[in-house]
Amino acid sequence: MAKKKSSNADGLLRMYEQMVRIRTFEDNANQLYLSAKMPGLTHMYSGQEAVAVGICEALEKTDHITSTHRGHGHCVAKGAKFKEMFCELLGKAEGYCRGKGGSMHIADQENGNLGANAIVGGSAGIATGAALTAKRLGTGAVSVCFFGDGALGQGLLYEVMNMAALWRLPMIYACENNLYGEYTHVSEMAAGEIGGRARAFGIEAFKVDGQDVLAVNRLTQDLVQRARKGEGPFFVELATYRYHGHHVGDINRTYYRSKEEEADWKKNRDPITNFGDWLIAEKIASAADLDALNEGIRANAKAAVDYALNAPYPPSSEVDAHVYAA
Amino acid sequence: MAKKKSSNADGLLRMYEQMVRIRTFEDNANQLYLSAKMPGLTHMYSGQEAVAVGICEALEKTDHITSTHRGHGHCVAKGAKFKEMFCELLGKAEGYCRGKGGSMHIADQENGNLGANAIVGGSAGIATGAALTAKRLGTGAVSVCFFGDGALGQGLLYEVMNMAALWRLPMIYACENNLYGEYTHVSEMAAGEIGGRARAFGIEAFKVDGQDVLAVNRLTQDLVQRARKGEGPFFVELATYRYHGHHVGDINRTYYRSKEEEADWKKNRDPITNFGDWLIAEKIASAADLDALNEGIRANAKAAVDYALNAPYPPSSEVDAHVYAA
Amino acid sequence: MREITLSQAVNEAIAEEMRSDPTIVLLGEDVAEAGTPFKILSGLVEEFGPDRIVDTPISEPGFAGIAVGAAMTGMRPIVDLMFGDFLFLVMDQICNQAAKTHYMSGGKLNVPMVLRTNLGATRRSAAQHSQSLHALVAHIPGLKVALPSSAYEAKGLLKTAIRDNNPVVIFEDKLMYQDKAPVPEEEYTIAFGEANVLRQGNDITLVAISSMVQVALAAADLLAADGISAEVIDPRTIVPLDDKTIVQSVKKTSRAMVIDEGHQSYGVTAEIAARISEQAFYHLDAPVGRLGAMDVPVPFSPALEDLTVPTAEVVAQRARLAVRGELFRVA
Amino acid sequence: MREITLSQAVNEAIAEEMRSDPTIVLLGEDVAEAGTPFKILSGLVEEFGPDRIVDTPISEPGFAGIAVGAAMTGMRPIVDLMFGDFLFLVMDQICNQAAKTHYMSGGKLNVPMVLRTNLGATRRSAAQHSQSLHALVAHIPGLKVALPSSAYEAKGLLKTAIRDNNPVVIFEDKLMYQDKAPVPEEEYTIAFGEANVLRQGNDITLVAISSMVQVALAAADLLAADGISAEVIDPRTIVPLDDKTIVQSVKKTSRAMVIDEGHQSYGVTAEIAARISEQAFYHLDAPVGRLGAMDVPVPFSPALEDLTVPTAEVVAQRARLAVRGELFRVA
Ligand SMILES: Cc1ncc(C[n+]2csc(CCOP(=O)(O)OP(=O)(O)O)c2C)c(N)n1
Ligand SMILES: Cc1ncc(C[n+]2csc(CCOP(=O)(O)OP(=O)(O)O)c2C)c(N)n1
Ligand SMILES: [Mg+2]
Ligand SMILES: [Mg+2]
Repeated sequence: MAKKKSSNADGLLRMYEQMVRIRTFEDNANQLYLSAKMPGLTHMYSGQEAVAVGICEALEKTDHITSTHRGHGHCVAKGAKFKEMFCELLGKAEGYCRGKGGSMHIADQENGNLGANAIVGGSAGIATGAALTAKRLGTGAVSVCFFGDGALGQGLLYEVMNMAALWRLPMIYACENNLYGEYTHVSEMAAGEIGGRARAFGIEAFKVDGQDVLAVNRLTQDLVQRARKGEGPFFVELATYRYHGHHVGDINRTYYRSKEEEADWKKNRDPITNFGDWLIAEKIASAADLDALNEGIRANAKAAVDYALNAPYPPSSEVDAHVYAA
Repeated sequence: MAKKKSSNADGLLRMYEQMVRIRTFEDNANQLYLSAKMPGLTHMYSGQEAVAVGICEALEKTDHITSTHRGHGHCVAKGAKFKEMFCELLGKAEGYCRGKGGSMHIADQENGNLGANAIVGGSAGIATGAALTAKRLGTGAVSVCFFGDGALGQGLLYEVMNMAALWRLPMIYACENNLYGEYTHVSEMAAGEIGGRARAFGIEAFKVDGQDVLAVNRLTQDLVQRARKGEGPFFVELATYRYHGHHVGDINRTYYRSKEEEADWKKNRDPITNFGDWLIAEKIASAADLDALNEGIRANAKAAVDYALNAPYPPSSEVDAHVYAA
Repeated sequence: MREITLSQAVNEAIAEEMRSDPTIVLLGEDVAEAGTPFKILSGLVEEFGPDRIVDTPISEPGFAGIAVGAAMTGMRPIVDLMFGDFLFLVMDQICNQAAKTHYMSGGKLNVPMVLRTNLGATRRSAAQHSQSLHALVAHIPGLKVALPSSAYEAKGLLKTAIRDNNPVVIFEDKLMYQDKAPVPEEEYTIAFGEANVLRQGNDITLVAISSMVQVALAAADLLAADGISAEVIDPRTIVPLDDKTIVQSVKKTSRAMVIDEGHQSYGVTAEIAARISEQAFYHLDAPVGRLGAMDVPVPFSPALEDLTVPTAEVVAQRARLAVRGELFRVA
Repeated sequence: MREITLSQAVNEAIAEEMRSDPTIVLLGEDVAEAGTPFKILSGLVEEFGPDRIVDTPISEPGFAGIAVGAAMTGMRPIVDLMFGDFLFLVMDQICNQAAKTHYMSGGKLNVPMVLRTNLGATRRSAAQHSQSLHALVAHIPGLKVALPSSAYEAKGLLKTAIRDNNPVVIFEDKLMYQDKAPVPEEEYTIAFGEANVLRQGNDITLVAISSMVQVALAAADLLAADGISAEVIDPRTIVPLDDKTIVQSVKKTSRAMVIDEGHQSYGVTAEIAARISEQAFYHLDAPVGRLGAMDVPVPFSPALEDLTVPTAEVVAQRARLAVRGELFRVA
């Protein structure tokens, strides 16, 4: 059964810490990319931290998640370490996937992260399959599928929600509605009301402020508990926002969203600032505590980046290893 | 604009006639199969006649439909002739598709039937594309996608309903809920409430008695008119029943549906009997009129079958014709 | 030895494996009470219950994806895909997800799943229910591809597939479901990547896949009547492909022909012919012949459909030309 | 002659055709204001409006299917599939529906649509954004498959594709979008099924597809330095395939090698090599060489990814062995 690990001060601070870890990770990843030290393309999770953290802090290590192309946040939130993550982003042998997956496929199966996915919506089946395993083998685990508003366009999602509902799987569909899929507003891509798409299958659907880590966490704790009792599946729409462009190269964004809108979210709805202020107001932590915590995380990240930059690539002999499992 | 062609006595009789034509066609097809004169496998539409006829009688020849593996009824209802249909079922050169399509791919593009489809749900995109054409080229045509309750399992349907809703296409999704997909009851295959699956996309959804040709026709006339005005898309669930097995070889059905259930539908809810009784009660036709009409159709069908049985197969040179259009 | 049908062989393989491994679950349309439209799985739900023999909605992409996730987390799902033609619906889940997961995770995640489906025309089922699409999945690294040519092969290969730690696609010939063959009562498996030499010969090597093994054997009989001795080889799996056995045979016979029911162009015959040409070039007395299905959608009309697939007569006729040194298809 | 990028060439082809044919409509993700993530279509929505340059939701199967239906009823849709890897999502609509409709209807229904997509690795985009999947669609009768190797080719082939009355899949090399080439201002098209001999030579024929044409030309330069004269042929379309031009060349050079960026096994190199071996067997002095991408999912790590695709050096090295009569890959 899920411990309500985030209802005490330790848990609250841990949520703050995890959000800062994600933000810090992304700031470093962004720098690596901008300084041409990181190959390929990547998608920043900054702004959406309360979603990944609020949900993952309600999960056990043995619960499963699947993630998306915008997957660093989920990975950190589910327990991954900076060093192996940066190594992966740089294609190094010590990365979580030995450098073979990269940003869009980072996985951390030890902590129950079945992987980012470069096919939008592509992991909806995988997450639901993990829930099937949990139910059939009676492990008590719950499975969370993270996906964006854009993934609502993929028919696969409706197919698996139907089966999850028919079979009462311990499944939570977490739709991170950050208002855009690439350069298009959700209103141009999704007709109707989002929650209705789950309710159509008899699935209980919720909507929550995805910038409020406490609200996200409380709801998720409740749903996880209910899912473990066989009352799932559930669907949650999380209203959130991505601060950066769709990917790191998406610089000129004014043709699809205004600078004012961006500024408003960053200034008034930042999940970390707001939660930090609350922690201070509630006297759970002092401003100095939080500063120290931020400082420590920045140092950790820097150390991990430095390590990763100097770490070796996989040997060329690995190119045809892991095509087939023994 | 749609003429309300079925609101007068001629129109009513024509609906009766078209239903009898379908039933008679299927009785003959079934016999051909049982006597091993028909190759392959086929799915009988008997019992569902009011759906195809009620809808197609509200359409113009220039409106498009897409059909299913259980497609003979839609084909007849949209205006096809017996001779070319039987020739197609027997793989003869004079068939609508020169014998190349057969029962599961019969099409009649002259009358706007874009074809049966052997992929469940596979024509949802095609029908929606026809509606896109109508809207872009301003033809005023409406497009109807016929599909079974089983096709609700296919994600493609949700993808195209979303686009039809976003783009306000002149589209009617006609879900023939005959309670079974193959040997499984709809309740084991579809969670939630069927109409909700369209409403989730902001599509107006209706439910109608699919055994009542007048009710089906009235609703469709209304929706066709509204669709032509740009108020579409729409979704209609038609409650109906197939009298035969899933395909002609499905004889022992008691493990998935009871003999009583079958008998009840045939005895109390037959669309032809009930509509015939109503025509007589309303003095629109006499019993003798209807008998004569039935007799004539039977004779027509027999003549077409005889013709088709003796008609030539396509020459072997046609085997690699029509792979590519000129 | 007792004889059972290919359908029974498949049923036995699944039942035996399910008895010894509780992580096996079977997913598909009408697999439970109905036992599939082909009645291949009859009896399984009675023994293993609806939690392990799971009827799904008509959602091929969905349940294929669910199988991938179940496989990644400790189960061994078997997916029943009613017709091989529906492969097109599950390609993303099988080729982008299942096939690549082990590699993309640097070897950390496994996807031990089996996709059971079928191939074969001449059932008058027309273009969307008659395709032989094994070449498509054979092109995608990370998938293994098995093609049993008899009841014996079907049982042995399926058991191996179920125990394999990778996604395996197995194609049964739907026209052979009722064909009987001797199958031992005792447990056995058939290793992947080991071709089966069904008939020894010296004049030409006939490499035949799945449904075409019987055609090749019949052609070998016809050729024998002409005094031509054909060696017949069934690769059993095309990924991995035992080209060693094939090439060895061709070095002996100096001639080869590859027969397959998939479309000829960009299909399986091309790869096997190319490997033979590469590895036995200096031993070949004639170009390697290829005979696949015609490059046309499968027509419904019986008058046309039968023209599209290789027959023993055509195989024999082409083989005769090759053996007699009369060039074919040479401009 | 003016030089423009491949991306501009594609843009021009579409704009020109749309100007003269009002039934052309373009569907895809972020094709309108954004002009695609590659910025290929910038400006089109301004000229043709959002009714003809249509932004879709992220629903590849859905909008591919809509295109099929629109094509059947009088439009000429162009579908923009952002990455070739997403082909797996649209296989049913393209291969079961679009490819077969004309045939299944006995020639009565046409599906004049274009699926524009791309191929090519070494962009560090990892396994699900780097595949070259043209072999898959080439195997399905009813589809045509074009692969431009320069800006010039891209414009001419795309215009032909748009005017064709069949479903055409066209693969652009995503690494070449910014590469410039001379492209005339005047209208022109490039016929399907006519290979392009880019360089004349006598010692070996290099048949190269798409991205590999540049590799083959670079290899030919390396070989020239060794006194080996290579003929380089770009088939332009693999369906229809102009095997006549290829075979003629091989009859002259007596040696051939086929180079492609798709996976080697069960891929395009096999078909072309097999056709050469069949039709020029008695002219060949060495086995037809094949060089495709490695049979591995495309790895992210730059240290590994570059190893998976053919390079000019490897092509030249293998070609040298063939010309010098030193067998390769022969057991
Ligand atoms: C099947 C598929 N189609 C298109 C893409 C290209 N693509 C990558 S991310 C993206 C937008 C996704 O939007 P959303 O799901 O809202 O996630 P977000 O980027 O907002 O986190 C698109 C279209 C893809 N990766 N996969
Ligand atoms: C994609 C796909 N999956 C499975 C099948 C096999 N199949 C043919 S008909 C059918 C049942 C369809 O049920 P429904 O849509 O309710 O139509 P009905 O047969 O009741 O008219 C199935 C599963 C198929 N033809 N296509
Ligand atoms: Mg989004
Ligand atoms: Mg039904």
